[in-house]
Amino acid sequence: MSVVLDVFSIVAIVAGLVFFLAGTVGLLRFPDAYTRLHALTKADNLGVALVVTGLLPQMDGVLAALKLVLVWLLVMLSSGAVSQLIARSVRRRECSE
Amino acid sequence: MTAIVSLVVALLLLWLALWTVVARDAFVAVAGFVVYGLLLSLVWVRLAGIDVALTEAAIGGGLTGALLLGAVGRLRGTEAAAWSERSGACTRAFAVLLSVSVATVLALCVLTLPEPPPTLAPQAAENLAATGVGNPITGVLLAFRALDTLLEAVVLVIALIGVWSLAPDRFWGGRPGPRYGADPDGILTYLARVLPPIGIVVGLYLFWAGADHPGGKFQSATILAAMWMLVQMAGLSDAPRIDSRWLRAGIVVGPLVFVAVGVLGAWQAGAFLGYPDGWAKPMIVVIELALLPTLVLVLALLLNGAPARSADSPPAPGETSLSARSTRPMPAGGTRQ
Amino acid sequence: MTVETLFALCACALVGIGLYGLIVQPHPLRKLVAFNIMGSGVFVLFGALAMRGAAAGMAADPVPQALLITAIVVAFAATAVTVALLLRLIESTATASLADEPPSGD
Amino acid sequence: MTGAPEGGTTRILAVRALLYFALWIVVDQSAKPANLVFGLLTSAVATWASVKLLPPASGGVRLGQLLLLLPRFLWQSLVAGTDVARRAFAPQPRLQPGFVDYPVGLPRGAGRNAFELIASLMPGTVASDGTPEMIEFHCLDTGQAVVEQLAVEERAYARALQPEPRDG
Repeated sequence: MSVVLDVFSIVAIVAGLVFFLAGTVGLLRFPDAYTRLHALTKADNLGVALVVTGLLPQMDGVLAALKLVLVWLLVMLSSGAVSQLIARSVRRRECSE
Repeated sequence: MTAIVSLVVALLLLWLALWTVVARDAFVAVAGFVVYGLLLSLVWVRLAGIDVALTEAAIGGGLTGALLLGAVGRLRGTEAAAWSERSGACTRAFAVLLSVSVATVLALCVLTLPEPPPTLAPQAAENLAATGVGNPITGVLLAFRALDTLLEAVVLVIALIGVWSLAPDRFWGGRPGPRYGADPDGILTYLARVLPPIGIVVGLYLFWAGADHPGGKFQSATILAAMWMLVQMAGLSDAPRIDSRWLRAGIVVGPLVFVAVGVLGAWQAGAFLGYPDGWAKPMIVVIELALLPTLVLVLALLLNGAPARSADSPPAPGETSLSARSTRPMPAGGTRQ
Repeated sequence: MTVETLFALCACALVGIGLYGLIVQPHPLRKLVAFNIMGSGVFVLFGALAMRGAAAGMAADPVPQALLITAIVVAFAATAVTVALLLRLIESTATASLADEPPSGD
Repeated sequence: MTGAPEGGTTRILAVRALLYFALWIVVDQSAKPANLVFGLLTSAVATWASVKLLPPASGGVRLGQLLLLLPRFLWQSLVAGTDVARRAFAPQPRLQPGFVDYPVGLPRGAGRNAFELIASLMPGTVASDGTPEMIEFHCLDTGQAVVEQLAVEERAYARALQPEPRDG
């Protein structure tokens, strides 16, 4: 049973890392600030989600697992809000120029 | 494996430091410095200093970064002039020579350090039980080297007085910084409404956990101060007048209680800041509780800066002092490319 | 090489890099950033020495580590005072130059 | 978990206090009595702050309905992430970026902010600006049916909101 869980963890975390890589590649390759924001928020969110999912079976206890989920929720709250703030500030600067 | 991770972290740190120092644009340099601070907390984790890592991430990277970013915005106009005063090739060559020599001498000292290394860990471990706290760092900060921590709190208050004293006379007693007027229905305001209660729970947890686990009043105070700054930047509450009584009382309460406990120790335990037998833990809790408001206020107000407007003439609500944020008419119509 | 030696040597290089920036960069804010990097080099060196002192079941000597927390907080306070001074300098002289010249205005 | 639309202020406050205390327990993870007492104090402070910052009168949320949104949200995150990753790794990133105005039904306020937040994490959209009647989204691919997709999301989301006073 524990082998199955370990394999699950490894697969999920590696998949999460692939999405982090995708976010970084997108950040470097996409043409402007907005599209880079898409790359960062969406790919990295999925990356964090997968890493958290992969770590869940490794935690001892439900509370510790909930703490990890809490981290994921806070990351989403901040990335969702900050991406909007950046998008808005870029938009206003473009329009006032 | 872990050795490779350490090596990669060390190389990245050096590269970032170099980049930060030589970057042409001041904003780029400060952004690099913030990332440098985060990487530095990884270094602290590798050096077995979780408490230091938390402090570095919160204060070294976070607060200092916010302070410098604010300054960059206001110093933008002076950058080009300063760049023209750039030192010549001769000075730069001399600087390289000097820096390399200093680094080399330091490195030679590191490589010839005495064996076995001197340490106070056994003494700390031996006497920790007497303090009643489980985290040795907290034990050092509030029992073995309590005088350092008292002086540190005093230094913070003096620094704040120093910053305030730079206010022009006409603004003395006024409010620091610009009055922020973010969009009341914008996402920043939403964040400032939703996040602070969560930040309060996490911050107070760090405070409470500091007795037995990594954490403590400095890290906690940083989170609470950050929440207060978020509320200010969203325009939900204004920066306080620096002549208000409650503010000044909150700023000095920590050091005053600390000194009072110290005097009590001189009377009861025979030494300034000595704790009577069995009373160490409650005394430490009292000091920490009194220091928390002082630290929150001082850290946030240091970030706010010197008073820059009089208290009795608040600008119209919604007015923003960030000149770059001009509102624009909203173009109508569907998709634009 | 042990972790603490690696980071101690890295810290020496950080001090050098910070010192270089402190001398070469003309803008006071850049000098401040460079000085902070130099300071962090000193901190890391001290932290590496703390880890060398690991004993009695502790992963590092807690006394230098506690002093490091104090140091980081005091460094922030000093940086805040410097930034305030700098902003005041620009407000009253309209320049951030540190060159030797008679101050203009105010 | 349905709070009353009006006169339920106490109820909303109780729910919030309970949530903050649950947060404390998750973060603290020890059942020491002293920690629990300090946790109660902490959640009281947090509730006080939340009353100051987000008065309960501005409308509540049906927590049960919100939980029903969760699987949908997780699926959308998965789609969003893979979509961006596919484009990032493509030999020629096929993007058709542009702005789309979405006529929004939700009134301005916390409820709409939360919708913007969720929509910014959905595939292909980031909120970039807005007026009282509409939200401007930046889209990765304007060739997709963005407005229709957002309308579906908004309907699902609006069910989780209690009717709130439309005072902006």
